[in-house]
Amino acid sequence: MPIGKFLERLFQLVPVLLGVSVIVFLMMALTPGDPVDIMIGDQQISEAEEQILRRDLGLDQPLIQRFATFLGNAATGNFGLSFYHRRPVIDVIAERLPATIELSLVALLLALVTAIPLGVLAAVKKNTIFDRLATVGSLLGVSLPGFWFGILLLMLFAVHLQILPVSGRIGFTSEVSPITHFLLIDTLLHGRPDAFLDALSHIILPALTLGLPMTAILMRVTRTSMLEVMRQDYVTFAEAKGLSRKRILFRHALKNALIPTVSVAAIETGSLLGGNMIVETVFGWPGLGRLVVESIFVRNYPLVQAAVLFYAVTYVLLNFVADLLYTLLNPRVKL
Amino acid sequence: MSQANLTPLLEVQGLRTAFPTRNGTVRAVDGVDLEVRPGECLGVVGESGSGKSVTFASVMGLVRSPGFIEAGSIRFAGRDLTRLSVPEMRQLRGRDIAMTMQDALTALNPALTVGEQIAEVLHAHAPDLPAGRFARRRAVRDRSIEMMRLVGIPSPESRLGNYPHEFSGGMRQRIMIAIALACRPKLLIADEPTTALDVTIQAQVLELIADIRRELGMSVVLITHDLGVVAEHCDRVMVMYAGQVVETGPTVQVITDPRHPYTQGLLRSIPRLSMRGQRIQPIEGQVPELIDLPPQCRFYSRCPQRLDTCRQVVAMRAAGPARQARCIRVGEEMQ
Amino acid sequence: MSRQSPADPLVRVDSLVKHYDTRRGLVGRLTGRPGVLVQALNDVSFTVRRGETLGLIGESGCGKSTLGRAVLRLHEPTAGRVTFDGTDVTGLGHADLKAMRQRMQIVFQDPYASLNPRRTVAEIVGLSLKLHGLTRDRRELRDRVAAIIENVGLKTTHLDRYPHQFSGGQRQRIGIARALILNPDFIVCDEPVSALDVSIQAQIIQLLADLKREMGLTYLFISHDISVIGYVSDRVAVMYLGEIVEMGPVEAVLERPRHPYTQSLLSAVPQVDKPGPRTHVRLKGDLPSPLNPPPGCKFHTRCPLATDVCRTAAPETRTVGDGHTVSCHLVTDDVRLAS
Amino acid sequence: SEIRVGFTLDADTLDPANHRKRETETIIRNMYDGILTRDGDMKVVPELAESWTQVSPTVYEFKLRKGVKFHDGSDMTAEDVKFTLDRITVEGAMEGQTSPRKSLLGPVTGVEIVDADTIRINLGEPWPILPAMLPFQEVVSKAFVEKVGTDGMATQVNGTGPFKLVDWRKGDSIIMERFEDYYGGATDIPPVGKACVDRVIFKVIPENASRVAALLAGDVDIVNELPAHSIAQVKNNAATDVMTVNGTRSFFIALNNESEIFEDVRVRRAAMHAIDKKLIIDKILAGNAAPISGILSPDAFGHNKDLPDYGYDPDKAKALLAEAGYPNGVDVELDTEGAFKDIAEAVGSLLTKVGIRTKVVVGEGSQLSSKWRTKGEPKTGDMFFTSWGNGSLDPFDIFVPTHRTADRGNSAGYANPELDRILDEAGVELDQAKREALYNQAEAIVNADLPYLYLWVPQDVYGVSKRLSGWKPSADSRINLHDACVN
Amino acid sequence: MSAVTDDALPAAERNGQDSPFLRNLHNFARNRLAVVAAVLVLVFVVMAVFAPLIAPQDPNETDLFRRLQPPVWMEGGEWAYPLGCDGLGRDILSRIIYGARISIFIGTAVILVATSIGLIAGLAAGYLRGWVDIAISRLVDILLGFPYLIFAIGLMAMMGPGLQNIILALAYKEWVIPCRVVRGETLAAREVEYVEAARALGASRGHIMLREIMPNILSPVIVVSTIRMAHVIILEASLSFLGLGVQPPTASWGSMVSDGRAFILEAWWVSTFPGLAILVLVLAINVASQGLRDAFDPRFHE
Ligand SMILES: Nc1ncnc2c1ncn2[C@@H]1O[C@H](COP(=O)(O)OP(=O)(O)OP(=O)(O)O)[C@@H](O)[C@H]1O
Ligand SMILES: Nc1ncnc2c1ncn2[C@@H]1O[C@H](COP(=O)(O)OP(=O)(O)OP(=O)(O)O)[C@@H](O)[C@H]1O
Ligand SMILES: [Mg+2]
Ligand SMILES: [Mg+2]
Ligand code: NI
Repeated sequence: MPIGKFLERLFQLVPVLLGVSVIVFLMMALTPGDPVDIMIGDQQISEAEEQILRRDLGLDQPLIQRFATFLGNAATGNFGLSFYHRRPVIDVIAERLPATIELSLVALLLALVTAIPLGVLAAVKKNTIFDRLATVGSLLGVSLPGFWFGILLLMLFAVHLQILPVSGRIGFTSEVSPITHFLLIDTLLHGRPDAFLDALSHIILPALTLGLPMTAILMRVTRTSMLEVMRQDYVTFAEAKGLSRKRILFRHALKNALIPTVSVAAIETGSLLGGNMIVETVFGWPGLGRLVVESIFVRNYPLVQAAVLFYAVTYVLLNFVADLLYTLLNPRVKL
Repeated sequence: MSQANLTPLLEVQGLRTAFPTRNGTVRAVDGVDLEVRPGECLGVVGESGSGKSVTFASVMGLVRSPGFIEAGSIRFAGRDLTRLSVPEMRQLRGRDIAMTMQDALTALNPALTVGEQIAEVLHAHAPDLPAGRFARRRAVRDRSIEMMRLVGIPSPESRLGNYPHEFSGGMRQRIMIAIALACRPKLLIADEPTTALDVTIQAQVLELIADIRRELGMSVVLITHDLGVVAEHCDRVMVMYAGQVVETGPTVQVITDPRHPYTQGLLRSIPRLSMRGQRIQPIEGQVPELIDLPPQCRFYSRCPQRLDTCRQVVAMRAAGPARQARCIRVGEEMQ
Repeated sequence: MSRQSPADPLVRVDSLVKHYDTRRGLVGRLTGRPGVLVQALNDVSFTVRRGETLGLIGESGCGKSTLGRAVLRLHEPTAGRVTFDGTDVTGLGHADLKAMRQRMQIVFQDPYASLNPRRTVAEIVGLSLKLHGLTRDRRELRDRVAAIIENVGLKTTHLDRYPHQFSGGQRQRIGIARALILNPDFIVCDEPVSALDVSIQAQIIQLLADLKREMGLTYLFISHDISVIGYVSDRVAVMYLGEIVEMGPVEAVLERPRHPYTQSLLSAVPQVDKPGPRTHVRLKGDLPSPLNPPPGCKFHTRCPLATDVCRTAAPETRTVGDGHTVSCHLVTDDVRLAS
Repeated sequence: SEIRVGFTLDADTLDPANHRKRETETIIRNMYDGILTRDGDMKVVPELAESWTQVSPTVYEFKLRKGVKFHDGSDMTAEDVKFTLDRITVEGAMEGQTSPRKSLLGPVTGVEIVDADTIRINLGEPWPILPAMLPFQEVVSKAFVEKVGTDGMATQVNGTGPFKLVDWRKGDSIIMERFEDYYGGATDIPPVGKACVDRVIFKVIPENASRVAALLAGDVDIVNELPAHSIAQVKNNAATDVMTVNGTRSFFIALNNESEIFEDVRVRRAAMHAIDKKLIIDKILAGNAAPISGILSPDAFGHNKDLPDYGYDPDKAKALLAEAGYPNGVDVELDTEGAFKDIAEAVGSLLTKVGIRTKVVVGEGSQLSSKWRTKGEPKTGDMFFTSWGNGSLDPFDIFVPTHRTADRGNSAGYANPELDRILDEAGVELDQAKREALYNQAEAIVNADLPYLYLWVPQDVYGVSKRLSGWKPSADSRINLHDACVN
Repeated sequence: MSAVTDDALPAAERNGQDSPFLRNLHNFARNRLAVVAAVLVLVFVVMAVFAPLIAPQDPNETDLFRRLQPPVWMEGGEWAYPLGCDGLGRDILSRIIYGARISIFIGTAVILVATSIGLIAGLAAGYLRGWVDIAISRLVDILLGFPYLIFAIGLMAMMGPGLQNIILALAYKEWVIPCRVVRGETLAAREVEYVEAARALGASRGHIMLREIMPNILSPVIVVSTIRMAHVIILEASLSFLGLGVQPPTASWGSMVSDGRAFILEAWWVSTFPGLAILVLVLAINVASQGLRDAFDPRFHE
């Protein structure tokens, strides 16, 4: 059955990707700013040389034709050459995307593993100091921007305590040959626990920073739904069965309470993916986000277009995973 | 079943349970005395909100906060349940006293398989299970299957892995009964086991409870508001109104010769085929809100036979051997 | 169907079919995966005469509510025809349907869910007058609402309160008032008392009976409580899995049931007046799923008397008495099951 | 031993002929050497060449050093040098594509191999700044390019520089190690020999605060673009210090000379008198900038030392404004990029004080550039806070684009035929003294005409670890780690 | 038997004959925490309105000699500039006070616009189902999968700066969040019997969506929207950086926070105080709106 649902997802991907392509293409095309001019920067150049450059970048054709070429090529997985890297965009993105996805996933995971227990605790200790503090704390996570927390964490753990590295994805001595391109996994596959710990120590701060607003929101959602679930008859019935408190809270209540948490998390992964530029910048994380922002500013059209498509695909796929998770938690939902 | 003067299995005296609310304290149970003898089936009838569920929730120690037991003693097999510690109470629940909830549709956890929901109560109380982990699992599984078979679920082996929503209402009710009976309790409190069910299914379920009671020799409290059900299945009946017991006695006697005006009204307001064309005589008015009730007969405002003397606290009065009713007229007649 | 009454039937339902298409999503629709149609109603026909109450009983999920809603076109029927006072309701356009709705109303089962919690009683009851533009004047509106509210046994002081401030019985009265204010001819009562207390239930039944008498209403009265049906109805239809298996005057059906299902249903009703254990016609198992109904006679999976023919052929509807029809292979002569 | 550099940007590519970014070049330049290079005083000196001579106005001859090896062990030949230059200057030389660096060698028409150690570069027209531009190009191995192709060049390195590529972790870091067979580097820049450290790592840390944090944490030894407000903190830290070098980027405010308000030179002068350059340099740039009165940096060739300075004089500004017909002041907008918002606001508030009521409008870089750099098309704004880099420190690539009528960088819309003539003349004048005089004259003209408000040339500020020795920043913003050591 | 039915009502309802609004207000007043929060929100609004009277300094007066002056309790601080000064020596407190104008306005306006659009779209998708649902849901997917900054730059290019455009640019993507919430709630609500009852009475689809369903699904929307408000105030800053946001020297909390980014190592106060202002405002709105919701929801009256 999941096959059918999977096909359906793929089906849905088509209009989404088409929509995203059109929007991103038009946006880039209609935004003032000339890629050639930006590339030349503060230099002298003759008209002829400028024309050569323009032709090499494929910018001498009319807009419609460029769009048609873009769509046609994109359908075959060819997104052209990056203006700056002078390599296929797809290669450039492939080098960066795993870092971004890894960071987003770890952030998601961190957000989930902190938000859920805190949410449960806040619900169990409803209206106590702890609950109130958790509420304020969660709003703090939303009100203060990522760089604020990021740099704060950086100063604390990297500069003062010197227990975590300042930036990057992994130390210089911990290099492993890529298998999945997710370093946390690759290091383990290579049987290098030291390298794994190194990669972990690099990802922890950026992931915390990135996940913070999400932690805040998820915590509130978990708290609310936990309160809701604790009122349900089946929780009372579990009490009547003489089960332990732990089992009632975590097996009976939490599993149901997580359902809204998962759907909110699915929505929020979009902003997680698209919102990690600042965190990537602060922590020198070699992800796609930073690259894309830089590329927008220099009007590196092919890269931006392709990257946005990749974001959309990743987002839809992550949502698909969330759906799967959803069915695990909620057997009433059939895939 | 004989009316032999065995020591009661459950004896409740002067039970008062209250819920503080913004508008005042709701006295949901206000001075209830009752006893359940070994092997007996006690029917509890009364209108919605009359305190049936809260009474037995108090017995189980499951009054939802902010509710609390104000006064009274609850003796079960010689022990005062109000004095038991929380872990002791947990031990007792599900093992000695089991309960089925009013609504089978919401009382089973939608996110867990029925197999797990049956097994966990066995694990929690571990009545004579083998010690080894594996052996224990097996034993629990066998026992779960046995319980499902006992309550008449076809091919139980294959259905252990199903979720509640995959069962019909009647089957869910039966599963709940299977859970309740898993540890062979001495007392089963069945809170409206059939309200959510169709007549034909209702008959099946009630029959099942009766069979098992006979088989295991356990006592049953059957909470309902359907006098027909009580008439068919219970040895004794207890009629509740507005947090108080208004009449108790052997079923046949109470139904053929009700002494309290509420019981009389109740019997009169049941539509009967034989009464077609005649007016039914409903009890006018509504059940009073259980806040700040004046010290008078609770049925006063709706009673067709009320007297000025009813405006006082009315106590239970003997209305014959093994019968009591809370109405001043009862005393008069006796005299 | 013989015309016994001088007038034509007020409501006439012909071969009504309702399937819920639960096939989800695009791929499902494209591939047309079979087997996910809920066959809630299968070829149901009956008439309701003016001033009559037709009772409808049957187990949960057998399609009673679907029938009630399909008659009002709250759910679009898949096939078949509903005629109301000579007009084909199934073919009506938006505007005509709206006009028709003034004459056909519904009272719901759940008095808690059927009232918008954010509206006052006056708003809830007066809504339809506003919607149909029957009155522009606020005073008049309020007066009419007040009148109807008193009619159902509430008081004008209740007008500005919210539903949660009422008890279940009172709420059901509000629901009835809402249905009555348009002065309908026909009301579908979809289990109007199932959610109510025993003592309150009697009040509402009595109220509905009184209103019927005073206003000459026609009811389609749905319930699974046979005593209630027996009390309020003139005729009774018994449904099983989307089909009417037995129909006829209430005395005939309830006192001399011919279909094995009706018989078992009746014997399952606990009787206050005969305390003590009784024997029932015990049915095995549960209602089969309407997703995938059994072939032949739909009742054969649970019928204690089922024969081979029941498993293969759908029974025809036979007339067994004055206006009393049954769909069962076994009812050729006056077979009566022992109770 | 190992040096780590906390660097703002990653390299776009490692192909020396296929990029247009200074940061990319800074990284590449540690693995590739050029024909010429610059010493600490920005003087152009031979690197892979031994010497060069100007044969005629359009022909330069270079004697190449012998015994230079590429990282793969092969010898560098004249063939390689010619290949390198052809690859850049010939249209379509890179597998059909043209090098984006072609314009940097504008009039080069061809390269001849005279003998095994000598090449000649031919120019289409006299171009005296060829030597100043050659340090920007690095020599590649012909055989290697033919082997790996343009694609391969983007990620692989086979240069003649002091360091070999070990690994490029894109977006994260570039790791290099010492090239043991290094020929020693430019003889004019001692010490000559192999690099001092075993390894060099460029670590990409774009965020200023994080770069500073990395320095403070001892994670890196050098950081570039140290923000002015962090200077004190880095200085106060026991293990770190600050190093500065005069930069090559001139900051100025373009006044729309076509607009009604700034058409009048008195208004332009009033604005100049209103700006307290010293205050802003002291407070916001922490003193790390040199004020300018013309477009050129004090270090640049042709800089006119005798230019009159428009001192900070608000009263005079008001008077000039009134004289120009604005006794009640005027309302103007000042466009700026987000990065310079605070300085623009500071300038804006100074202007406002004398009656040029300035509203700062922040825009995105490329859009502002299309708004202002109209190449002679009509302009719409009032003022534009901007800058122009002058890596060669030759007026040729800053003066002409910003001041010649309708040129690329002429965001002021300034048009002065007299100046155009002088600039054209200077562009082909081979006599350096005459050239200098011409540019001095040009500076005097623009100082008087004031199409722009000339502000300052900020210093490049680096934070360095105290364990570092033998390294000092360079005005062309290269980070040359050949001579750097750590203890 | 008139007294009989009244007996059945909760005591508190019996005397509640005054207007529903006053009753609701009275209810609200009983929720002390919510009242405190509401007062706080009011304080912020008053602060915004009377900023010129309250602010101790001119918010736009630059004084480079006070550049990055620390708050009063730190060495080098002074009472005239209690929260210190920013990179141009402007008083942070005064700028926070003035910034309330823009930030509260933008936050509220964006949330209002986005919530309105999201409500309507979500109601339409959830109630009408079919192709409307498909179209809206896909659009939502597109926007959710589209990195915001790229979107913002595109919008900036098309519309140019201006307060109105900021609000539009922010609302453009913001509406999908309430839309999703509303759609989910509507899917559940459309099956509720009172909705069916309205249909039976002949109510139009518009009436059912707007008058029957909408009021009952507002509370989760309010919770989400108040939290999103913090996001919006912060996001405004990223637009400022691109030139689409509020233009200098006008203070807005978002741009103050983002300006402070450069100095965060040396002068934490520059971005922290405006951040705290956002926090307090959002917290107060959150608590107050929940209180209001409870008070005005007839079901919570007991
Ligand atoms: N958590 C609570 N807070 C306040 N009042 C409560 C609470 N739980 C129960 N009550 C009140 O206690 C009274 C008795 O409730 P109870 O559930 O025992 O009734 P019941 O007889 O079981 O009714 P039903 O037939 O509807 O199950 C009711 O008036 C109810 O309003
Ligand atoms: N909207 C719907 N979509 C899909 N299936 C539906 C829908 N509504 C009803 N059904 C199915 O149609 C069948 C008949 O339902 P209906 O509500 O008419 O039964 P009912 O006789 O009224 O039951 P009850 O006594 O429980 O009210 C059931 O199997 C039900 O699951
Ligand atoms: Mg109950
Ligand atoms: Mg129904
Ligand atoms: Ni029985």
